[in-house]
Amino acid sequence: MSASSEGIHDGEWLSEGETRARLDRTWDQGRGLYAFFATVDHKRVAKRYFVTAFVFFFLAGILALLMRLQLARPDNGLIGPDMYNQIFTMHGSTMMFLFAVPIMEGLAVYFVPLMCGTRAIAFPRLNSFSYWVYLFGGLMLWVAFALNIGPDAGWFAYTPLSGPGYSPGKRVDFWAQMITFTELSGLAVAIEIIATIFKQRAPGMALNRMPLFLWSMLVMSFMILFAMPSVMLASTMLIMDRLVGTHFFNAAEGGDALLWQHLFWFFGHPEVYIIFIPALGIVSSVVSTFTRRPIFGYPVMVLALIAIGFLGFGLWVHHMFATGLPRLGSSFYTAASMVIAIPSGIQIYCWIATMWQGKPRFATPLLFVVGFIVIFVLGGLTGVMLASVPMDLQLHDTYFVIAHFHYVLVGGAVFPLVAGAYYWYPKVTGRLMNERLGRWNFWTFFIGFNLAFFPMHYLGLAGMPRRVYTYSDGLGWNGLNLLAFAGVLLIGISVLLLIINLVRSRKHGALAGANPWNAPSLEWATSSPPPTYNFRHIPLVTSDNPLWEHREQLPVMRGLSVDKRELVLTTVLDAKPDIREPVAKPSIWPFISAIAVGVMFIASIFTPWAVVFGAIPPAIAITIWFWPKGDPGPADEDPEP
Amino acid sequence: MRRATGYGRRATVRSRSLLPVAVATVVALAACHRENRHFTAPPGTELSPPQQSMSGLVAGGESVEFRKQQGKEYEGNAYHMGEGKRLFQWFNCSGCHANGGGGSGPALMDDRWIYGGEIDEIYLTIVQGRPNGMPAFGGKIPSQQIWQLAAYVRSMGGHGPKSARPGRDDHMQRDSEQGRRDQPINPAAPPSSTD
Amino acid sequence: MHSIGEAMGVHAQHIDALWHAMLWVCGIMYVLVLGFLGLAILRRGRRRDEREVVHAQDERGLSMTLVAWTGLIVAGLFGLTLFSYFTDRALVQAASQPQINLKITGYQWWWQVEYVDPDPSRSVKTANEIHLPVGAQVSATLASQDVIHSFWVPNLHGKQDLIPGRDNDIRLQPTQAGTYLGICAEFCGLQHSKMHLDVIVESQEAYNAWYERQLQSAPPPTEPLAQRGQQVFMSSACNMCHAISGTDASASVGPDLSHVASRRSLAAGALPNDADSLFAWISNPQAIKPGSRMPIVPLSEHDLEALTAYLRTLQ
Amino acid sequence: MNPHSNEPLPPQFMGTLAFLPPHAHGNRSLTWWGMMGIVAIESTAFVLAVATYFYLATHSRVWPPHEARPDLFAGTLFTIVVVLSGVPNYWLKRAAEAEKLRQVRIGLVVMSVAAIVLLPIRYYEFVGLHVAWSDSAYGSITVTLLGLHTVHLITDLYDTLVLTALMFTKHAKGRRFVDTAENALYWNFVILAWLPIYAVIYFAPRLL
Repeated sequence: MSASSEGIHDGEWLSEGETRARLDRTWDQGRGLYAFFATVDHKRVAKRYFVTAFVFFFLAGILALLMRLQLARPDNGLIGPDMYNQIFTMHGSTMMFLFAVPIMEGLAVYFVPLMCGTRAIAFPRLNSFSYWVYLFGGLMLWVAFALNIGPDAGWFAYTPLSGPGYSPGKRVDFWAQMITFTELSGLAVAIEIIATIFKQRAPGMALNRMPLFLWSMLVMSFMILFAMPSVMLASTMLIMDRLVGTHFFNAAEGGDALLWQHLFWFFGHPEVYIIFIPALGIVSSVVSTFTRRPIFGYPVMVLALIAIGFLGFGLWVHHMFATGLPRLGSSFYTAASMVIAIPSGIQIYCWIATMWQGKPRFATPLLFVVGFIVIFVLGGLTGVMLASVPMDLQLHDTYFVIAHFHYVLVGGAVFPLVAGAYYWYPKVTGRLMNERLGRWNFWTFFIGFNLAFFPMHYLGLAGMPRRVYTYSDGLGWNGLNLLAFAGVLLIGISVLLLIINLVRSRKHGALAGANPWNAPSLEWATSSPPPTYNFRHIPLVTSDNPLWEHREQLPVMRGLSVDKRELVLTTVLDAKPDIREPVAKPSIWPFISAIAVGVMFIASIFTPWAVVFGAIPPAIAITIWFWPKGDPGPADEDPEP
Repeated sequence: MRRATGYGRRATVRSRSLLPVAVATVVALAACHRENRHFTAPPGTELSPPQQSMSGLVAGGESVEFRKQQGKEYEGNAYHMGEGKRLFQWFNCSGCHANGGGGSGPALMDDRWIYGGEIDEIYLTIVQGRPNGMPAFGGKIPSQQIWQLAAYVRSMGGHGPKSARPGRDDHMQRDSEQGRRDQPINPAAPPSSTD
Repeated sequence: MHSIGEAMGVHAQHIDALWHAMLWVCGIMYVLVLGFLGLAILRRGRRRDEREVVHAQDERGLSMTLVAWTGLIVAGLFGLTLFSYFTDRALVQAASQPQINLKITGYQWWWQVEYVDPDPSRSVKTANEIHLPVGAQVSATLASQDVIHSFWVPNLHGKQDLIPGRDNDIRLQPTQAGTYLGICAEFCGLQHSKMHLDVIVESQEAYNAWYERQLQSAPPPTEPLAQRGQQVFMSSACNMCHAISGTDASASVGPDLSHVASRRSLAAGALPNDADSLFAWISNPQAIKPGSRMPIVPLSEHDLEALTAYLRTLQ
Repeated sequence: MNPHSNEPLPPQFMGTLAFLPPHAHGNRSLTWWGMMGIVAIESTAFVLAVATYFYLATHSRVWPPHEARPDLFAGTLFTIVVVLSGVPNYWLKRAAEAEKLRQVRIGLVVMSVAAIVLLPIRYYEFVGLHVAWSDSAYGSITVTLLGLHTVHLITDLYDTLVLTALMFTKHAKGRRFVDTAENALYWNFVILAWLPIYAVIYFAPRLL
């Protein structure tokens, strides 16, 4: 055995089969109900994120169908104003808080460790805790909606409408508390991703050799760190205004209604970039693989990502041009909003240049990326129009804006997400998705989307405001709304095709193998689906496209123990091996802590004392979670976070 | 014999799954009552004619049980209490009752009710008016609005579910109502319901 | 026609010009992107070998085009930003000497319009309708009594929010006679979708005639049915919220009904102004605008007929 | 190599990781980065709360509205004690990095006592504000700002107490010293976060 101080280490002296058997036993996550709640395997937690976020996407999609059905005819009596307000608020809140951010974070939780070439995510128990908090937040909101306590003041709930005076009952409180849940979960995952990318990259993967997907996830996480506290502060202040009589937003007592808009949109605009930037990472991975060429202009792409990250924080006031702010201030935000079109334009150019020089192979993922480019660029250009103050005075809060943000969010995030699904499904399940069904899925989505949302540009120009539960005849809006309804039906069919493809391929999809697309990045260097420890040996990275450099053998490092869970920490800049970090074992306590925190949040809606007394159970649960268990080893003990 | 046990097992399974459903419906009933928005007044609330009568015995007109049953519908409903608070300002009840602290009219925050503190008794007080200055609003305010006012007045006194009570007002808190701070209904209740 | 494209006011015309500039610049950029994308896709036909990967290539050509492309984006954006600034300045400077001063107050789900005149006796208070002479320079102060609304008449100008605790200002200058639709553009609760107002731009003489008629109160009803209607109005719940000049109903909680019959529409644009609609609205407002603050006042059939007849006399 | 085999590429061993240390101090440790993440989140929340304070202050004509300026005594006392607590904290951090168990135990007990002493002072600060959070926007933001830092103080007090208990058990070795050093670093953040808030709560009403 190897000469090191204790335990058996992997290397030439152990056969591959022997190494694998020992690692399987050491890293076993267990079976059964207890293991289900106690697992800390980042892949299992990520799969739960995918499934839960997709269920919320599907539910919110049904609400969208209901909205279009109600608006298909003028003066339609199908849905009353009270129910319609709940439906459009739930559609917006679910898509933004319960689908978009969690699915992107789930993607990061699954693929960041794999692409970094490490064995687990940093702080695996915190990762499990973050999923349960997210799940409880989503369940709370949808149970409230089922009990007719769904929020009805819009997904950004402007005060004073969402304030105590004009929103009776507990509806907006449940919305504000849902934000506390999802942001807590989002912040936790952001910390994990930053720590994983900075400290756990495979030896040799210096910052300039990191795949663009990791860069995008890093920028997303930093944006989350600095954006989400703003909405947590704002929603706490709103819930205090509503429940304990503070006056943050009460103009009569020195507060200000616009304070809510400033705080919310300081988070709101970075939020849409938090959703959009990971999509850039997905597109870069897909384009590079399917054109069989490294991305054109890697340094320019990285700088563009970072530029979007910073600029995203400087233009929130373009949501408030019509509130009568001084014109000089607003024109600054016009310039800032225009400037952000430059890095996006550069990125689009670089992808097309990659296709230009590469040999594109139009499998479904690349089809969806082409769809992304066609739709997102149009959305970006309508964004440039909305950035101008005078233009926004006419277009703000109309269906033109609804068309714009669906083009940039559905086009800019959902299309790349579906491309990512077709691209990484083989790695997650070991089977390929059906290509023919994929093409049908793409074309129905592409045509349905444009049929549904392009007419909304004209509806906006024809003066149709947002969030109306009905409209009277004779305003010229009838035909276009009917067209939009047809489009949304087609999108519904496309989503069903996607579900069929996802479910059917689980059993009937062709066997994928380790690297079906001949892709360059490290997640394709291990088997599909990857074992709980991801890599039998930690890879050594010598170029930014490892699997294209080494086609026969993968250079790896030996020396990690096979009978103790550990991985290697590397230095931040050029990833030189630094520390052998032990990895946490499965534990039920993150799940119990999440329940305690959830009960505290929900109880605090009904009595402010819950914040004081409700904090005790979570404190106890988290202490037990962190308290080291078992007898301490000789030199290093197992960690707890 | 086997069929019986089979039946027994299936029954227990069904009863076990019924329990959570029962709990959920109870929660649902409690919650959704608080949150329902009734826009049209419930049937049979025709405008009660103004009459001056001191006793509950009313020839014809609404019977006591019917009124009590109606009161239930308004009492715990957050929407009606919110509307009641708005009407309290609109119809200038604060002119005499000064947001519940009491001025020329009696205080509505405390537990002393000269003419009865139940919701239907407050409804009758508003409809019929009372000596020493309480005008009869019977013919002047539609009965749905009077019920909403009665529900709000009861919530000012701390009755009715706390979760349904309307929150802080959006108007200036008049310092003159400082007096009412020292009669908190119950410490946990937000002081906001008094302005 | 109610749309941004048909500019009937000075401000809307400025914005319309900017809109066309934006359409052209963005359209060209979009065509360039699609063209580049299309060519990149069509080029693939020439190379069939599947497996091996494309390696080091000279990227000089593409790098140069990238610099050019970035320059084009910067130039386009710079141009649009400059044009936007000039349009914005033009908007602020237009209608700089307003002859007519309005005070528009937003309530939950209707508009109160006041013509503010230095001499208070010549001030007019109406609801859900604005009359303006062609070419007049108008300044409107926007305030809200409850939640945030947004005043928007697409044919005349962009929108401006009405925010409680703040007074915003908007300038209008109609250039063509006609009837334009104004709407509330910021979500304000249950009946946000039926919170419209009519803006009637007419000749100076017609405006003066209208203004004078608004100043006097409507003559007292003569025929018996209308007189019965006035009695019902005074004795029932109506005067708890509504005011009619010339009578002792003066509550300002609901819209001012002094000249309700002369208005173009009823219930903030929800109904045309005719006897049947008025009757339907009074008998059951919740059926037309569920959640509206107007309660159902249970009156007998005859009283409703009388009330409608009375209100129809308030020209 | 047939593209559809599910077996990973055969390994080519290039070097060993066997002799790397199990833990390290400073930014070489993983938990340091996690803690820095939390510090970034909380400082953003503080910055935004202070920005809200000034937004509300500039938005109203009279600040504070009802002539109630916070008493200086309790606040200044808190500031002095918390800044002084930085000295034993620095000493504790050095002892933890040197992994001397006895000094670390003493240091942790001292820091726990310091944190506990700060709680009653903070109570008198709340009393000294002379304003309730439901009086006005000024009252709301002042009490909330002080409340945010109090939550911050209580969580770190609890964290220190748990760590103190841990260091008196058999687990007190190796990586736990890294945790103690990082907790000391976090206490420095509690001190640094308090200084601007102290200036805002106590001197903004006097200067604006």
